[in-house]
Amino acid sequence: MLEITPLHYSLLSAALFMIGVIGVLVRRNVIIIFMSIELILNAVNINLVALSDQLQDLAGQVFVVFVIAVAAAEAAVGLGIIIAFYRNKETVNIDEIQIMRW
Amino acid sequence: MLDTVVIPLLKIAVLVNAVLVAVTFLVLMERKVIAWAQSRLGPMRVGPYGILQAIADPIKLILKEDITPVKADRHVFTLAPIMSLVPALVVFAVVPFGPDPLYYIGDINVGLLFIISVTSIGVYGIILGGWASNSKYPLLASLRASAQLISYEIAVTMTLVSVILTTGTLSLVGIVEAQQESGIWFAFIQPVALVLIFIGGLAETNRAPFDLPEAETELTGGFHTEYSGMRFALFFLAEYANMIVISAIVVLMFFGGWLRPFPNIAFLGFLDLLPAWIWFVGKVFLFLYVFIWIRATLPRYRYDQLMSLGWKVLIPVAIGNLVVTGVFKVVF
Amino acid sequence: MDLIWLIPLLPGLGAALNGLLGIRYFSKQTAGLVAVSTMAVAFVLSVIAFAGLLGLPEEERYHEVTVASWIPPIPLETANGIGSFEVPWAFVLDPLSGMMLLVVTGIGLLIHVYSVGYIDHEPRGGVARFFCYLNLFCFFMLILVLGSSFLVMFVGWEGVGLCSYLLIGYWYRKQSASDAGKKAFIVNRIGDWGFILGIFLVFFTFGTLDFRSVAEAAAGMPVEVGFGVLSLICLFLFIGATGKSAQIPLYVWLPDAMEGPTPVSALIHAATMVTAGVYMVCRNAVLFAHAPMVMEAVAWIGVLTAFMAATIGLVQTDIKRVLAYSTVSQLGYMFLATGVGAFAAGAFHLMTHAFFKALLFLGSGSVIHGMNEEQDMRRMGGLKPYMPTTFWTMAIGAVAIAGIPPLAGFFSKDEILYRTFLHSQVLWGIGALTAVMTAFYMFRLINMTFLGRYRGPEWGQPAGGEAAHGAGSHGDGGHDDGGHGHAWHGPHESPRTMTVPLMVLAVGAVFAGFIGVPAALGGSNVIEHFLEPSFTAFGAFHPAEEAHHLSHTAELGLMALSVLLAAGAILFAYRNYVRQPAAADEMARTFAGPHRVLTNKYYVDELYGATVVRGTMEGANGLWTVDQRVVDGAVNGTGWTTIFSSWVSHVLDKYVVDGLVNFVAWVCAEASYVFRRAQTGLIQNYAFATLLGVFAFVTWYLLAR
Amino acid sequence: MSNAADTPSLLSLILFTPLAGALVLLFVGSRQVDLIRWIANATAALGFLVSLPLWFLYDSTNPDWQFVEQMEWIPSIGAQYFLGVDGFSVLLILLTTMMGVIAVLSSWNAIQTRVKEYYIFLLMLQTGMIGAFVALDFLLFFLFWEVMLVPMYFLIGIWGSDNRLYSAIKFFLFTLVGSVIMLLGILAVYFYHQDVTGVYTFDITQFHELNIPYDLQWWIFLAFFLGFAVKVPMFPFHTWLPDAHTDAPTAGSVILAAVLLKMGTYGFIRFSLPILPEATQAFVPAVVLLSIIGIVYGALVAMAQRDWKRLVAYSSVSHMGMVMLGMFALTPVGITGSIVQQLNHGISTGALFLLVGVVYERRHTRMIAEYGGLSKIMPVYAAIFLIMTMSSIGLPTLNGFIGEVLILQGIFVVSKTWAFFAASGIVLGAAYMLWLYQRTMFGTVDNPKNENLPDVSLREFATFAPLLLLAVWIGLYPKPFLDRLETSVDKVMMRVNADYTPRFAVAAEGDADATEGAIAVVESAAGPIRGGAR
Amino acid sequence: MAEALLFYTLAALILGLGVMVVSARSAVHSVLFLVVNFLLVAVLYVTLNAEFVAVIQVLVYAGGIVVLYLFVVMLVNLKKAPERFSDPRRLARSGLLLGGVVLALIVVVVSSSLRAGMASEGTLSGFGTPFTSGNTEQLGWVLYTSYLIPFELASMLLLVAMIGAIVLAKRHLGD
Repeated sequence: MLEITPLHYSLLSAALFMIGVIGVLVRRNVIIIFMSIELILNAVNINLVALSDQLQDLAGQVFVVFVIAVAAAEAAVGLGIIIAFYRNKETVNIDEIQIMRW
Repeated sequence: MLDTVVIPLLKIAVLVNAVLVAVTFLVLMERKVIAWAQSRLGPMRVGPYGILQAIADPIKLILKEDITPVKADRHVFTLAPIMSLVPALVVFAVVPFGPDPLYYIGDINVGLLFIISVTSIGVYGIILGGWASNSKYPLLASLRASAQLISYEIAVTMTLVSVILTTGTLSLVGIVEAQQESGIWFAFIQPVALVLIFIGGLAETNRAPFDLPEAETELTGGFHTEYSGMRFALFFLAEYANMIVISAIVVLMFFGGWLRPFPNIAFLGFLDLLPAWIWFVGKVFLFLYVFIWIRATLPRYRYDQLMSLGWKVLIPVAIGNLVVTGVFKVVF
Repeated sequence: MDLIWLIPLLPGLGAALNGLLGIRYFSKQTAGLVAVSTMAVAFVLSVIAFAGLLGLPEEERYHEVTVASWIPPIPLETANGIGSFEVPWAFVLDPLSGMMLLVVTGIGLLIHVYSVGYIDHEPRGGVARFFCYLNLFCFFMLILVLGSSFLVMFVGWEGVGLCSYLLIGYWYRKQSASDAGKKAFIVNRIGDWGFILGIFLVFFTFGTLDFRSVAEAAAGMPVEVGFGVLSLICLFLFIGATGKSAQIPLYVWLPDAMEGPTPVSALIHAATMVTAGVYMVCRNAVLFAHAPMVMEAVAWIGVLTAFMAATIGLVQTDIKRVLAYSTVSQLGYMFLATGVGAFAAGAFHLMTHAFFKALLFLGSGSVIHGMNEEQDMRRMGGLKPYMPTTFWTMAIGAVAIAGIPPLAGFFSKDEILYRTFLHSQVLWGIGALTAVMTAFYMFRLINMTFLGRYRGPEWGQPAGGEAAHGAGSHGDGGHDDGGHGHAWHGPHESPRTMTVPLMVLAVGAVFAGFIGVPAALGGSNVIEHFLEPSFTAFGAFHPAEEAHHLSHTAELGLMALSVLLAAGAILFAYRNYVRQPAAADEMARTFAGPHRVLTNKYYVDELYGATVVRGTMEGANGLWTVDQRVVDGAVNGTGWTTIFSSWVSHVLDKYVVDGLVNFVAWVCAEASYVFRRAQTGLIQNYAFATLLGVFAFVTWYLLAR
Repeated sequence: MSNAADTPSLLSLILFTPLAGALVLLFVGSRQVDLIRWIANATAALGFLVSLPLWFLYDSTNPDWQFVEQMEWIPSIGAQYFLGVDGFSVLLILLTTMMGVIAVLSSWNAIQTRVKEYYIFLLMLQTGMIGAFVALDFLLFFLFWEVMLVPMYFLIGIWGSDNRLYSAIKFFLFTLVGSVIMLLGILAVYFYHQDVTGVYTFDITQFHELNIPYDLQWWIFLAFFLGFAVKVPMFPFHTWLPDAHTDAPTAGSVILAAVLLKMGTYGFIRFSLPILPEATQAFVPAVVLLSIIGIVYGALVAMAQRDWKRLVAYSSVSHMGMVMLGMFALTPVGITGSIVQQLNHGISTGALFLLVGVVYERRHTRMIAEYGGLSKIMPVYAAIFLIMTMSSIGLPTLNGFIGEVLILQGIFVVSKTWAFFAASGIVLGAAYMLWLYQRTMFGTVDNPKNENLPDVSLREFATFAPLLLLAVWIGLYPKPFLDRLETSVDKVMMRVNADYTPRFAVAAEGDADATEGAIAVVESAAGPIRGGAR
Repeated sequence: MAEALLFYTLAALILGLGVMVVSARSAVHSVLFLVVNFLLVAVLYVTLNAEFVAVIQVLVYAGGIVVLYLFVVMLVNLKKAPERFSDPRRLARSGLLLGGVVLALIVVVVSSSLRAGMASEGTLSGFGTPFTSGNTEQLGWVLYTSYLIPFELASMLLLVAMIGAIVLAKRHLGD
């Protein structure tokens, strides 16, 4: 238990991932859903960094950089959509964002 | 244990106290300098030439009643000034006051990035402070302030990258050593970068002529309108600490840090009689003086002017500087 | 002698000066001075060089100077394996080129001097332009003469063609002048076609283009019996020569070339350029000597040209055209000489002809000048009192060309006739007949011009429209010489700059023949002996001796016969055109048919116009139509085909392919009503489904393991 | 390759200078017309200046590629950024940069609409052309080859005269079809090379060492032939040329004539001949036949023209036939002459188009009948025109003669009949050019509109001066040009003729008698020749 | 020992803050927890010898992205009452449940496979660029050489995202 192995990090990552997933599933507020997605991404990053350290391979860290870049892009576009949507519908409740059905 | 825990802790304690004390005297200095600039005397009552005003002011702030507005978000309201001050102080962890490890707490290989990232956290204090006050002026001011900070952060970071290109290291100690090796302060190699960083620094610290977030005429007191007492003091401390940080960065990156002028010219060796940290602190104070001097001289920008200066002038120039630096780096 | 390259360069320099600066900045006098002085220096240098050549022992009289590289060596296969195609800028001085050098620079100098007077009434820029062209001509002519290889000679060859073109077209506003210039150039080019092919064949055969190397190599080859490669070379070269030297079938340009200013006719179209063909054949005497069949052809073409031109000359009324046909005729003589192997005689006649023909042309120029640009002999007559110098000098020239001893023409012409007689009596007969006609038409010219009754326009009033005929727009510049003012004041003698060259040339025409006095008359034929090395490649080649020699007595008999015939012809001319002017018309009426044919120059121009020129133009227009309709039509047709096929595809696509696609889409749409229930539009439902999927997958993974 | 070390990336510099100018122009406001013109002219002049070192630094004794630059471009398919020059390309590049200056300068007054776009296209075109000459990677070559099309298309289509759209589209489609077929050929070589060596590469120097089986060569040659022959243009593929020339603006015609047509011939000598030697030899009769038809046909059709520019355009067809003829003589003299004739054609035809441009700018008509007697009104113009006419018809002491004589001599040793017919071009060339000269320059000034035409201005003269100078230089002393071609010609010759002994090998043999030495080397060293070339 | 202590502390805080993020009623609070969460993750990175990534995490995530969230929260949520947790579709409960189950499954999979991997191969060995603690420069090298095209793609993505965000959020001039 006292030796910290990649397993620990993986488990931490998995737990954080699931917290994020549950956030996505449970919350109504789109912004918080987005934040939950950020949590998910962070969980992945933890895994990558941990294994990068373990394997002594920089590729993991490189991918973290890319993940962060993609997260930034996602946040920018996603929040842009939210603002545009809010401007029209005066809501950020995901239950009311359902015009895409059919 | 001694080396890894006790001595750093001691250094931290000394440094934090030094910064706080420096801030109090910086306030005094500002009042004095501006007064002189306006042909006034400034504080004269407390102590000789008002020197003790530096002690009187903190005491007043500490003793003042700490008011929390009824509609405020209590926790965030309390947290905000702390979030503002802590990054300002944390930054000093990597600022080298001299060449030896004795003079700094840590020299990490991503020192400059560390400074950038940590200062970028400081914006939370302002936003949250404004939001938590649950009052319209602070909210507006905080939005303005954060927009301003983010905008100018881009320009400053871009500019820093071009300096990093010339040094090849992110370590602050390394940057100063690079200047020692090349025998010339980077102010002369990267003059455009110096100007950009200094202007950006003024904006990042919300100093005149970019002090819009606390523009009294428009927003009463800015984002900390609802604050008083010790919490206000913390904001205040953070701002002045940030000033010192910016000065320190400018000095480290462009004016050779602790190096004496013309570090490679042997017959100026007598200048080394002054210890390195004195040189450093002296230069930093020189720049703090420039900060104050500018405040006393220049009028405030309008908000749209501020934004267009940031986006349409500073960022393009910074990118251009980066490209030119890159080209020079490749060609020569 | 090492400075012979300076000789062509000097006129070149003069041309450059006059051309670049002169047209804009020089006065008439300066332009003339520049041209004349460069020619004078060139002449002096030529004399010095020639003297140097004479100082050398006979077998070393071949001095080659390489100035610079021109075409560096490039490997090229030849008949004898891989050779190296290389041509340097090299000049050569040997007896033949030495003689030509003197002729060109000497007569060139005189004509330059003459031109100063002749061209005086042109505008300033025109004078400089004229001298520029004239100098440029001398430059190229000297390159032609001095060039040590075929290709360098070809440079001069083409260059003189260009200058001829420019000078004929000097009065370019006259349609006839520019036509004549163009005609000259193009006809010459046809000859050059042959010449350049000959050059290529020379290289292919011998691996070099240097005259001496070629000659020495050829000397080592057997004389060809049939039509071999040497014959082909010679034929090609001779085609070139017929173009430049105005022989059948390419002589048509020379009479037209008389549109140019008279000094030009004298220099280019009488004395120098047109003899280039003869010179070239002489230069390659060794080659030609190896090709007897071609030699025979040369002789026949020469004599036929001589005869034909002489007959035409009989009836021409334009003073310069008579001289032009005379020139063609004399050139025919020269080719006759070379054709029968008498290269030295040909070269000798070339030289003497240069003197008297230049003299005659300049004299005619003087007459034309004095008659206010009148060229039609029918409007002259009785000019002797007005222009005595011109008359006497021209008379000397006419006597010389008629072959009356002891003037220059006699010796050279009789040498040719004698050698022809040795070769073939038929040729001799035609040649002798031509000589008679020559004497007749020359004296017809003299008589119609200078003797008899004055038939020209009245003077004292502005010249009538008819009088200005042929003068073109330059005539209205008026005469400034002789202080006449603008109106024409009747026939008059020309200024000194024009008469002095006439006199000098007359002296030449009298005495030039004495360097070639044949053995039969007690002479030693200096010129033949001097030139011989050039024709035998310095002894490398020994031409087969003529099988039979006539005795000196027989030779003298032939001479006497031709002199008598010439004298008779002169008298006949005197009768017809001075004593009984009506007799000439009478004759023309009697022989109306032949007369018409002759006046119309055997309709050769019309024939060429109808066949070659028209054929080319029609062919060109036809091809253009083909190009537009067929070749381009094919391209455009392809375009239309593409567009049409694309339209077909469009229809196909719209109704068949797209129809299919729409059908598939319709099926999908109908089927989709079943599935659309699953689409709630709520992201979380989808995410939940995803999670279910993950759950299922992981469970399956755990179970399957 | 010492010179390459001294001047790294000289070729890239030459290549991208015009493009840089075009980029700068992008940022200039389109109203600042004079500034645009100055920038364009300065760029073109700079482009020429930076290309000048090629002339001096090119080592004519060195048979290797020079000034080589090699970088990866698309490694996955083996394409490289591979530049290098030999004698052919050095001369053609210099011609290109010089004609670039002239073309840009000549457009000063001629172009009044969309000036900025015009110069940008012109400079882009310049880069495309230089690129095609320096590329040693087939794909890179093809890229530049296609890049050239676009600006030219717009130059004709936007700034051309009456029938410009038709001409532009015709030009574009015609050349495009050719190049697509050429691309097939390129790919065939590419895949064959991969088949043999297992390496995917477009490296031309590698291709030059390939020995493709004859059957394949035949087809590839046909593909290349179609691509290049359209560009040359050879006889049945020439109809785009008169239209494009006639409707292009002056500078466009100049560039088109002086440089663009050389792409085709350059393609032949760079690709067809060395890569496909056996097929080349098999195709010699066909190509020669087409060339001779082109010579005679072009000349005759030129004679029938009433449009000045169209006449010059058809004369181009005739001249380019001459160039092709020399090349397919497959003798060193012929190939050398062919390259020299390419330069000559660039100089003289370029100048003739400029000359047409001068009067077109004043009168806005190209009909020959509209002119006449210009000698009187524009004497300097007439003199320049005369010299260029003479250069065009191959008068000795001017440049055209050197090329023609070398070509004809080169073809003569191969076949006398061919030479006989080809040499008829001499006569016909003189005929149509002199007739043109007579109709425009001589005679009286019939048309009152012509009476007050100004003579050539200083700027216009500046565009002619270098061409005149070069015409005389090449005519009198072509040695510097021929020297630079020596080793390159030899390299091509060694490919098409296995028995050929290069001169650089002979020089090493010492100064034995040239002919014997050459033969001896051929006999003794049939194998090592190829080794010596590398 | 110290390492383990640090890890467990950090892990507990990270997970705890994660839960807080998901469960906080006020969106602003959520954001605040998220920031702190990220800072702690950054600290975790430092313990894993990834200083550069840590700094980037702070700079980009905490200093950039989350500020954006805060902005949007302020723009959007000002007048709104906190979210109600009553769930008409009962998705929340089943989601929680299912999440827990999947987590458990993943834990099983991961631990077993990692154990298996370690047992079979001893230790996991790296195959790429070995790195030291001060790896910023190395990271730069790798990023700009081996991963140049992905890097450029990422930058292109950011550009597109930037333009897209501006287009989306900008009020049309007519409005």
